[in-house]
Amino acid sequence: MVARLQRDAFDIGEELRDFGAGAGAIVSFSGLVRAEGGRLVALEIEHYPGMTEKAMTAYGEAAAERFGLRDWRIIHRHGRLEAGETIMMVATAARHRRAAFDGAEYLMDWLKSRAPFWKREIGPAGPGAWVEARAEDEDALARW
Amino acid sequence: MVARLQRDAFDIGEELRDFGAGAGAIVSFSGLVRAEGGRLVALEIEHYPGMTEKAMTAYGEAAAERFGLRDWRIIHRHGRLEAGETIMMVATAARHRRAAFDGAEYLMDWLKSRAPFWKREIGPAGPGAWVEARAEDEDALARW
Amino acid sequence: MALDVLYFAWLRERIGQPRERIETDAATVRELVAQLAAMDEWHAAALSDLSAVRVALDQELADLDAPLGAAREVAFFPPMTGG
Amino acid sequence: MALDVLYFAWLRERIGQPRERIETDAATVRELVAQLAAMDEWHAAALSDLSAVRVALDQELADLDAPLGAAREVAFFPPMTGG
Repeated sequence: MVARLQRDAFDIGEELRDFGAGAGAIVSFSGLVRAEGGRLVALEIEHYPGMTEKAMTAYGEAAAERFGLRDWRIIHRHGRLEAGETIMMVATAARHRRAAFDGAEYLMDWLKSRAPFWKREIGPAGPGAWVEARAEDEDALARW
Repeated sequence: MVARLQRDAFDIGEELRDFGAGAGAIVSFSGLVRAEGGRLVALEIEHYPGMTEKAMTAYGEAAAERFGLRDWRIIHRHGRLEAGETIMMVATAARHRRAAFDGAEYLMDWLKSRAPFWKREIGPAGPGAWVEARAEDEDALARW
Repeated sequence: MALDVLYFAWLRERIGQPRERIETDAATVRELVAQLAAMDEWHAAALSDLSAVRVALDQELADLDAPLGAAREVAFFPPMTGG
Repeated sequence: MALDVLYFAWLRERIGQPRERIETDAATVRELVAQLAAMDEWHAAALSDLSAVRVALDQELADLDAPLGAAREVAFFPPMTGG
Protein backbone atom coordinates (compact mmCIF):
# COMPACT_ATOMS: atom_id res chain seq x y z
CA MET A 1 0.00 0.00 0.00
CA VAL A 2 2.39 2.64 -1.27
CA ALA A 3 1.67 5.83 -3.24
CA ARG A 4 4.82 7.75 -4.05
CA LEU A 5 5.43 10.92 -6.03
CA GLN A 6 9.04 11.66 -6.87
CA ARG A 7 11.39 13.39 -9.24
CA ASP A 8 14.04 10.65 -9.28
CA ALA A 9 14.11 7.47 -11.33
CA PHE A 10 13.10 4.19 -9.69
CA ASP A 11 13.94 0.58 -10.41
CA ILE A 12 10.94 -1.59 -11.20
CA GLY A 13 12.81 -4.72 -10.15
CA GLU A 14 13.46 -3.20 -6.72
CA GLU A 15 9.85 -2.08 -6.44
CA LEU A 16 8.58 -5.59 -7.19
CA ARG A 17 11.05 -7.37 -4.90
CA ASP A 18 9.00 -8.93 -2.10
CA PHE A 19 5.91 -7.10 -3.36
CA GLY A 20 2.72 -9.07 -2.77
CA ALA A 21 4.20 -11.82 -0.59
CA GLY A 22 1.53 -14.48 -0.04
CA ALA A 23 -0.49 -13.47 -3.10
CA GLY A 24 -0.84 -15.74 -6.11
CA ALA A 25 -0.92 -13.12 -8.85
CA ILE A 26 1.03 -9.92 -9.38
CA VAL A 27 0.49 -7.46 -12.22
CA SER A 28 2.63 -4.44 -12.97
CA PHE A 29 2.23 -1.67 -15.49
CA SER A 30 4.87 0.85 -16.39
CA GLY A 31 4.58 3.85 -18.67
CA LEU A 32 7.60 5.15 -20.60
CA VAL A 33 8.36 8.34 -22.52
CA ARG A 34 8.06 7.50 -26.23
CA ALA A 35 10.49 9.27 -28.55
CA GLU A 36 7.81 9.42 -31.28
CA GLY A 37 10.43 8.94 -33.96
CA GLY A 38 12.65 11.76 -32.71
CA ARG A 39 9.89 14.36 -32.49
CA LEU A 40 10.12 14.16 -28.73
CA VAL A 41 13.26 14.67 -26.65
CA ALA A 42 11.62 14.68 -23.24
CA LEU A 43 8.40 15.23 -21.33
CA GLU A 44 7.90 17.79 -18.59
CA ILE A 45 5.38 16.56 -16.02
CA GLU A 46 3.61 19.08 -13.83
CA HIS A 47 1.56 18.12 -10.79
CA TYR A 48 -0.51 19.75 -8.04
CA PRO A 49 1.47 19.37 -4.82
CA GLY A 50 -0.80 18.01 -2.13
CA MET A 51 -3.73 17.08 -4.30
CA THR A 52 -1.73 14.70 -6.51
CA GLU A 53 -0.48 12.60 -3.60
CA LYS A 54 -3.98 12.49 -2.11
CA ALA A 55 -5.49 11.34 -5.40
CA MET A 56 -2.88 8.59 -5.83
CA THR A 57 -3.61 7.25 -2.35
CA ALA A 58 -7.38 7.52 -2.78
CA TYR A 59 -7.36 5.56 -6.06
CA GLY A 60 -5.07 2.92 -4.58
CA GLU A 61 -7.36 2.43 -1.61
CA ALA A 62 -10.45 2.34 -3.83
CA ALA A 63 -8.88 -0.34 -6.04
CA ALA A 64 -7.81 -2.40 -3.03
CA GLU A 65 -11.32 -2.42 -1.63
CA ARG A 66 -13.08 -3.01 -4.92
CA PHE A 67 -10.87 -5.86 -6.15
CA GLY A 68 -9.72 -7.33 -2.84
CA LEU A 69 -6.07 -6.53 -3.50
CA ARG A 70 -3.51 -7.90 -1.05
CA ASP A 71 -1.15 -5.07 -1.91
CA TRP A 72 -0.81 -2.18 -4.34
CA ARG A 73 1.85 0.31 -5.29
CA ILE A 74 1.72 3.52 -7.35
CA ILE A 75 4.83 5.48 -8.21
CA HIS A 76 4.65 8.56 -10.43
CA ARG A 77 7.48 10.89 -11.36
CA HIS A 78 7.37 14.61 -12.09
CA GLY A 79 9.72 17.12 -13.68
CA ARG A 80 11.67 16.55 -16.88
CA LEU A 81 11.88 12.96 -18.14
CA GLU A 82 13.96 12.04 -21.19
CA ALA A 83 12.70 9.76 -23.98
CA GLY A 84 12.94 6.14 -22.88
CA GLU A 85 12.65 6.93 -19.19
CA THR A 86 9.98 5.33 -17.04
CA ILE A 87 7.31 7.84 -16.03
CA MET A 88 5.31 5.78 -13.59
CA MET A 89 4.26 2.32 -12.49
CA VAL A 90 1.42 0.60 -10.74
CA ALA A 91 1.54 -2.88 -9.25
CA THR A 92 -1.25 -4.99 -7.79
CA ALA A 93 -1.22 -8.27 -5.88
CA ALA A 94 -4.26 -10.51 -5.47
CA ARG A 95 -5.22 -14.12 -4.93
CA HIS A 96 -6.13 -14.70 -8.58
CA ARG A 97 -5.07 -13.08 -11.83
CA ARG A 98 -8.46 -11.58 -12.72
CA ALA A 99 -8.47 -9.30 -9.67
CA ALA A 100 -4.81 -8.34 -10.14
CA PHE A 101 -5.36 -7.39 -13.80
CA ASP A 102 -8.61 -5.56 -13.08
CA GLY A 103 -7.07 -3.65 -10.20
CA ALA A 104 -4.12 -2.51 -12.31
CA GLU A 105 -6.31 -1.44 -15.24
CA TYR A 106 -8.70 0.39 -12.94
CA LEU A 107 -5.79 2.27 -11.38
CA MET A 108 -4.39 3.20 -14.78
CA ASP A 109 -7.75 4.40 -16.08
CA TRP A 110 -8.17 6.62 -13.01
CA LEU A 111 -4.63 7.93 -12.94
CA LYS A 112 -4.72 8.81 -16.65
CA SER A 113 -7.86 10.91 -16.42
CA ARG A 114 -8.35 11.96 -12.83
CA ALA A 115 -5.01 12.34 -11.11
CA PRO A 116 -3.66 15.90 -11.42
CA PHE A 117 -0.74 15.46 -13.82
CA TRP A 118 -0.10 17.39 -17.00
CA LYS A 119 2.48 16.54 -19.63
CA ARG A 120 4.23 18.95 -21.96
CA GLU A 121 6.29 17.77 -24.92
CA ILE A 122 9.86 18.94 -25.30
CA GLY A 123 11.18 18.63 -28.83
CA PRO A 124 14.57 19.24 -30.40
CA ALA A 125 13.71 22.97 -30.57
CA GLY A 126 12.58 23.25 -26.95
CA PRO A 127 9.27 23.16 -25.06
CA GLY A 128 6.29 22.36 -27.26
CA ALA A 129 2.60 21.59 -26.80
CA TRP A 130 0.83 20.34 -23.72
CA VAL A 131 -0.36 16.78 -24.32
CA GLU A 132 -4.11 16.79 -24.86
CA ALA A 133 -6.39 14.38 -23.02
CA ARG A 134 -7.49 11.49 -25.23
CA ALA A 135 -11.19 10.73 -25.55
CA GLU A 136 -10.47 7.01 -25.18
CA ASP A 137 -8.87 7.62 -21.78
CA GLU A 138 -12.06 9.29 -20.64
CA ASP A 139 -14.15 6.49 -22.19
CA ALA A 140 -12.06 3.88 -20.40
CA LEU A 141 -13.42 5.10 -17.06
CA ALA A 142 -16.98 4.29 -18.05
CA ARG A 143 -16.51 0.54 -17.73
CA TRP A 144 -15.84 0.59 -13.99
CA MET B 1 10.30 -12.21 -28.18
CA VAL B 2 11.45 -14.78 -25.65
CA ALA B 3 9.78 -18.01 -24.54
CA ARG B 4 11.79 -19.82 -21.89
CA LEU B 5 11.15 -22.99 -19.93
CA GLN B 6 13.45 -23.60 -16.99
CA ARG B 7 13.84 -25.25 -13.63
CA ASP B 8 15.75 -22.42 -11.97
CA ALA B 9 14.37 -19.27 -10.37
CA PHE B 10 14.49 -16.02 -12.33
CA ASP B 11 14.54 -12.38 -11.30
CA ILE B 12 11.62 -10.36 -12.61
CA GLY B 13 13.60 -7.14 -12.31
CA GLU B 14 16.35 -8.57 -14.51
CA GLU B 15 13.78 -9.82 -17.00
CA LEU B 16 12.17 -6.39 -17.27
CA ARG B 17 15.45 -4.48 -17.49
CA ASP B 18 15.59 -2.97 -20.99
CA PHE B 19 12.48 -4.95 -21.95
CA GLY B 20 10.30 -3.10 -24.45
CA ALA B 21 12.71 -0.26 -25.25
CA GLY B 22 10.88 2.29 -27.38
CA ALA B 23 7.42 1.16 -26.27
CA GLY B 24 5.14 3.38 -24.20
CA ALA B 25 3.47 0.70 -22.08
CA ILE B 26 4.78 -2.42 -20.38
CA VAL B 27 2.66 -4.94 -18.50
CA SER B 28 3.98 -7.88 -16.53
CA PHE B 29 2.18 -10.70 -14.79
CA SER B 30 3.77 -13.12 -12.38
CA GLY B 31 2.22 -16.16 -10.75
CA LEU B 32 3.40 -17.36 -7.34
CA VAL B 33 2.90 -20.55 -5.33
CA ARG B 34 0.29 -19.80 -2.66
CA ALA B 35 0.78 -21.50 0.70
CA GLU B 36 -3.00 -21.80 1.11
CA GLY B 37 -2.68 -21.25 4.85
CA GLY B 38 -0.06 -23.96 5.32
CA ARG B 39 -1.97 -26.68 3.45
CA LEU B 40 0.60 -26.40 0.67
CA VAL B 41 4.36 -26.75 1.04
CA ALA B 42 5.23 -26.77 -2.64
CA LEU B 43 3.96 -27.44 -6.14
CA GLU B 44 5.43 -29.97 -8.55
CA ILE B 45 5.05 -28.80 -12.13
CA GLU B 46 5.16 -31.34 -14.94
CA HIS B 47 5.45 -30.43 -18.60
CA TYR B 48 5.65 -32.09 -22.02
CA PRO B 49 9.21 -31.56 -23.26
CA GLY B 50 9.12 -30.24 -26.79
CA MET B 51 5.41 -29.47 -26.98
CA THR B 52 5.47 -27.06 -24.03
CA GLU B 53 8.20 -24.86 -25.53
CA LYS B 54 6.42 -24.87 -28.89
CA ALA B 55 3.11 -23.84 -27.30
CA MET B 56 4.75 -20.99 -25.36
CA THR B 57 6.32 -19.63 -28.54
CA ALA B 58 3.14 -20.06 -30.58
CA TYR B 59 1.00 -18.16 -28.04
CA GLY B 60 3.61 -15.41 -27.78
CA GLU B 61 3.67 -14.96 -31.54
CA ALA B 62 -0.12 -15.04 -31.77
CA ALA B 63 -0.40 -12.34 -29.09
CA ALA B 64 2.23 -10.18 -30.80
CA GLU B 65 0.39 -10.29 -34.08
CA ARG B 66 -3.08 -9.81 -32.65
CA PHE B 67 -2.25 -6.90 -30.34
CA GLY B 68 0.65 -5.34 -32.20
CA LEU B 69 3.12 -6.01 -29.39
CA ARG B 70 6.58 -4.50 -29.69
CA ASP B 71 7.99 -7.24 -27.50
CA TRP B 72 6.85 -10.15 -25.35
CA ARG B 73 8.40 -12.56 -22.90
CA ILE B 74 7.13 -15.77 -21.36
CA ILE B 75 9.08 -17.62 -18.69
CA HIS B 76 7.67 -20.74 -17.05
CA ARG B 77 9.38 -22.96 -14.51
CA HIS B 78 8.97 -26.69 -13.96
CA GLY B 79 9.91 -29.13 -11.22
CA ARG B 80 9.38 -28.54 -7.51
CA LEU B 81 8.59 -24.96 -6.44
CA GLU B 82 8.23 -24.00 -2.79
CA ALA B 83 5.41 -21.84 -1.45
CA GLY B 84 6.12 -18.18 -2.19
CA GLU B 85 8.28 -18.92 -5.22
CA THR B 86 7.47 -17.40 -8.59
CA ILE B 87 6.16 -20.01 -11.04
CA MET B 88 6.06 -17.98 -14.22
CA MET B 89 5.80 -14.56 -15.76
CA VAL B 90 4.64 -12.93 -18.94
CA ALA B 91 5.53 -9.42 -20.08
CA THR B 92 4.21 -7.41 -22.99
CA ALA B 93 5.31 -4.10 -24.50
CA ALA B 94 3.12 -1.98 -26.76
CA ARG B 95 2.57 1.59 -27.84
CA HIS B 96 -0.44 2.08 -25.58
CA ARG B 97 -1.62 0.45 -22.39
CA ARG B 98 -4.75 -1.19 -23.80
CA ALA B 99 -2.74 -3.44 -26.14
CA ALA B 100 -0.17 -4.25 -23.46
CA PHE B 101 -2.86 -5.27 -20.96
CA ASP B 102 -4.86 -7.22 -23.54
CA GLY B 103 -1.76 -9.03 -24.77
CA ALA B 104 -0.77 -10.07 -21.25
CA GLU B 105 -4.27 -11.27 -20.35
CA TYR B 106 -4.59 -13.16 -23.61
CA LEU B 107 -1.28 -14.90 -22.97
CA MET B 108 -2.31 -15.82 -19.45
CA ASP B 109 -5.67 -17.20 -20.53
CA TRP B 110 -3.98 -19.38 -23.15
CA LEU B 111 -1.13 -20.52 -20.96
CA LYS B 112 -3.49 -21.47 -18.13
CA SER B 113 -5.70 -23.70 -20.25
CA ARG B 114 -3.78 -24.73 -23.36
CA ALA B 115 -0.08 -24.92 -22.56
CA PRO B 116 0.93 -28.42 -21.43
CA PHE B 117 1.66 -27.91 -17.74
CA TRP B 118 0.22 -29.86 -14.84
CA LYS B 119 0.53 -28.96 -11.18
CA ARG B 120 0.52 -31.32 -8.24
CA GLU B 121 0.18 -30.11 -4.67
CA ILE B 122 2.76 -31.15 -2.11
CA GLY B 123 1.53 -30.82 1.45
CA PRO B 124 3.21 -31.34 4.83
CA ALA B 125 2.58 -35.10 4.47
CA GLY B 126 3.99 -35.35 0.94
CA PRO B 127 2.62 -35.37 -2.61
CA GLY B 128 -1.11 -34.72 -2.80
CA ALA B 129 -3.70 -34.13 -5.50
CA TRP B 130 -3.18 -32.88 -9.02
CA VAL B 131 -4.63 -29.40 -9.34
CA GLU B 132 -7.87 -29.58 -11.31
CA ALA B 133 -8.59 -27.23 -14.18
CA ARG B 134 -10.94 -24.42 -13.21
CA ALA B 135 -14.04 -23.84 -15.30
CA GLU B 136 -13.43 -20.08 -15.18
CA ASP B 137 -10.02 -20.55 -16.79
CA GLU B 138 -11.69 -22.32 -19.68
CA ASP B 139 -14.41 -19.65 -19.83
CA ALA B 140 -11.76 -16.92 -19.92
CA LEU B 141 -10.66 -18.14 -23.35
CA ALA B 142 -14.07 -17.49 -24.84
CA ARG B 143 -13.66 -13.73 -24.81
CA TRP B 144 -10.78 -13.67 -27.29
CA MET C 1 -14.07 36.09 1.50
CA ALA C 2 -10.43 35.52 0.44
CA LEU C 3 -9.50 32.55 -1.74
CA ASP C 4 -6.24 31.15 -3.04
CA VAL C 5 -6.71 30.54 -6.76
CA LEU C 6 -4.23 28.17 -8.43
CA TYR C 7 -3.54 27.56 -12.12
CA PHE C 8 -1.74 24.65 -13.76
CA ALA C 9 -0.29 23.76 -17.17
CA TRP C 10 -1.41 26.04 -20.00
CA LEU C 11 -3.86 27.90 -17.76
CA ARG C 12 -0.91 28.91 -15.58
CA GLU C 13 1.02 30.02 -18.66
CA ARG C 14 -1.81 32.04 -20.21
CA ILE C 15 -2.65 33.76 -16.95
CA GLY C 16 1.03 34.34 -16.29
CA GLN C 17 1.20 33.23 -12.67
CA PRO C 18 0.76 29.99 -10.73
CA ARG C 19 -1.50 31.44 -7.99
CA GLU C 20 -3.12 34.57 -6.73
CA ARG C 21 -5.19 35.62 -3.75
CA ILE C 22 -8.69 36.79 -4.69
CA GLU C 23 -11.32 38.63 -2.65
CA THR C 24 -14.74 37.40 -3.81
CA ASP C 25 -18.46 37.22 -3.05
CA ALA C 26 -19.02 34.47 -5.63
CA ALA C 27 -21.40 31.73 -4.49
CA THR C 28 -20.34 29.13 -7.07
CA VAL C 29 -17.28 28.24 -9.09
CA ARG C 30 -19.01 29.60 -12.19
CA GLU C 31 -19.51 32.99 -10.55
CA LEU C 32 -15.85 33.03 -9.52
CA VAL C 33 -14.85 32.26 -13.11
CA ALA C 34 -16.91 35.21 -14.34
CA GLN C 35 -15.19 37.50 -11.85
CA LEU C 36 -11.72 36.23 -12.84
CA ALA C 37 -12.43 36.49 -16.58
CA ALA C 38 -13.42 40.14 -16.09
CA MET C 39 -10.06 41.00 -14.50
CA ASP C 40 -7.97 41.26 -17.66
CA GLU C 41 -7.48 39.82 -21.14
CA TRP C 42 -5.17 37.03 -19.96
CA HIS C 43 -7.70 35.68 -17.49
CA ALA C 44 -10.42 36.12 -20.10
CA ALA C 45 -8.46 34.15 -22.71
CA ALA C 46 -7.48 31.36 -20.33
CA LEU C 47 -11.04 30.89 -19.10
CA SER C 48 -12.87 31.43 -22.40
CA ASP C 49 -13.49 27.73 -23.19
CA LEU C 50 -14.72 26.12 -20.01
CA SER C 51 -15.15 22.73 -21.68
CA ALA C 52 -11.33 22.50 -21.53
CA VAL C 53 -11.11 23.55 -17.88
CA ARG C 54 -11.30 21.34 -14.79
CA VAL C 55 -11.78 22.56 -11.23
CA ALA C 56 -10.74 21.46 -7.77
CA LEU C 57 -12.11 22.87 -4.51
CA ASP C 58 -9.72 22.35 -1.61
CA GLN C 59 -7.97 19.68 -3.71
CA GLU C 60 -11.10 17.71 -4.58
CA LEU C 61 -12.46 17.63 -8.13
CA ALA C 62 -15.63 19.73 -8.42
CA ASP C 63 -18.18 20.92 -10.97
CA LEU C 64 -18.45 24.44 -12.30
CA ASP C 65 -21.76 24.74 -10.55
CA ALA C 66 -20.46 23.60 -7.19
CA PRO C 67 -20.99 26.09 -4.35
CA LEU C 68 -17.74 27.59 -3.10
CA GLY C 69 -18.93 27.09 0.46
CA ALA C 70 -16.05 27.36 2.90
CA ALA C 71 -13.40 26.46 0.33
CA ARG C 72 -10.03 28.16 0.85
CA GLU C 73 -8.27 26.97 -2.31
CA VAL C 74 -9.67 26.78 -5.83
CA ALA C 75 -7.62 25.35 -8.70
CA PHE C 76 -8.18 25.56 -12.47
CA PHE C 77 -6.39 23.26 -14.90
CA PRO C 78 -6.80 21.41 -18.20
CA PRO C 79 -7.99 17.77 -18.39
CA MET C 80 -5.39 15.58 -16.73
CA THR C 81 -2.92 13.55 -18.74
CA GLY C 82 -1.02 11.46 -16.22
CA GLY C 83 0.25 7.93 -16.39
CA MET D 1 1.92 -48.76 -37.77
CA ALA D 2 4.03 -48.07 -34.67
CA LEU D 3 3.25 -45.11 -32.43
CA ASP D 4 4.90 -43.60 -29.38
CA VAL D 5 2.15 -43.08 -26.81
CA LEU D 6 2.91 -40.64 -23.97
CA TYR D 7 1.07 -40.07 -20.69
CA PHE D 8 1.31 -37.12 -18.31
CA ALA D 9 0.24 -36.23 -14.77
CA TRP D 10 -2.32 -38.61 -13.25
CA LEU D 11 -2.70 -40.53 -16.51
CA ARG D 12 0.99 -41.37 -16.31
CA GLU D 13 0.58 -42.46 -12.71
CA ARG D 14 -2.48 -44.62 -13.29
CA ILE D 15 -1.00 -46.34 -16.31
CA GLY D 16 2.28 -46.74 -14.49
CA GLN D 17 4.64 -45.55 -17.21
CA PRO D 18 5.39 -42.30 -19.03
CA ARG D 19 5.45 -43.79 -22.54
CA GLU D 20 5.12 -46.96 -24.52
CA ARG D 21 5.43 -48.05 -28.12
CA ILE D 22 2.19 -49.39 -29.61
CA GLU D 23 1.54 -51.28 -32.80
CA THR D 24 -1.89 -50.23 -34.10
CA ASP D 25 -4.29 -50.21 -37.03
CA ALA D 26 -6.49 -47.52 -35.44
CA ALA D 27 -7.72 -44.85 -37.86
CA THR D 28 -8.66 -42.26 -35.20
CA VAL D 29 -7.59 -41.27 -31.70
CA ARG D 30 -10.83 -42.77 -30.38
CA GLU D 31 -10.04 -46.14 -31.93
CA LEU D 32 -6.56 -46.01 -30.41
CA VAL D 33 -8.09 -45.28 -27.00
CA ALA D 34 -10.33 -48.36 -27.34
CA GLN D 35 -7.31 -50.50 -28.14
CA LEU D 36 -5.32 -49.11 -25.20
CA ALA D 37 -8.22 -49.46 -22.76
CA ALA D 38 -8.53 -53.15 -23.71
CA MET D 39 -4.87 -53.83 -22.81
CA ASP D 40 -5.26 -54.06 -19.01
CA GLU D 41 -7.17 -52.67 -16.02
CA TRP D 42 -4.76 -49.74 -15.53
CA HIS D 43 -5.17 -48.46 -19.05
CA ALA D 44 -8.91 -49.06 -18.76
CA ALA D 45 -9.14 -47.05 -15.53
CA ALA D 46 -7.01 -44.18 -16.77
CA LEU D 47 -9.00 -43.86 -19.99
CA SER D 48 -12.47 -44.51 -18.56
CA ASP D 49 -13.61 -40.87 -18.41
CA LEU D 50 -12.62 -39.26 -21.67
CA SER D 51 -14.15 -35.91 -20.68
CA ALA D 52 -11.11 -35.53 -18.40
CA VAL D 53 -8.59 -36.51 -21.07
CA ARG D 54 -6.88 -34.23 -23.60
CA VAL D 55 -4.95 -35.43 -26.64
CA ALA D 56 -2.01 -34.20 -28.69
CA LEU D 57 -0.94 -35.61 -32.05
CA ASP D 58 2.72 -34.94 -32.80
CA GLN D 59 2.63 -32.25 -30.10
CA GLU D 60 -0.44 -30.42 -31.45
CA LEU D 61 -3.73 -30.46 -29.54
CA ALA D 62 -6.29 -32.67 -31.29
CA ASP D 63 -9.81 -34.04 -30.92
CA LEU D 64 -10.70 -37.60 -30.00
CA ASP D 65 -12.16 -38.01 -33.46
CA ALA D 66 -9.07 -36.74 -35.25
CA PRO D 67 -7.57 -39.21 -37.75
CA LEU D 68 -4.20 -40.54 -36.64
CA GLY D 69 -2.88 -40.02 -40.18
CA ALA D 70 0.87 -40.10 -40.24
CA ALA D 71 1.27 -39.14 -36.58
CA ARG D 72 4.28 -40.69 -34.84
CA GLU D 73 3.60 -39.49 -31.29
CA VAL D 74 0.27 -39.43 -29.44
CA ALA D 75 -0.01 -37.97 -25.94
CA PHE D 76 -2.81 -38.28 -23.38
CA PHE D 77 -3.06 -35.96 -20.39
CA PRO D 78 -5.54 -34.18 -18.11
CA PRO D 79 -6.74 -30.60 -18.76
CA MET D 80 -3.79 -28.27 -18.42
CA THR D 81 -3.23 -26.18 -15.31
CA GLY D 82 -0.25 -23.96 -16.07
CA GLY D 83 0.44 -20.37 -15.18
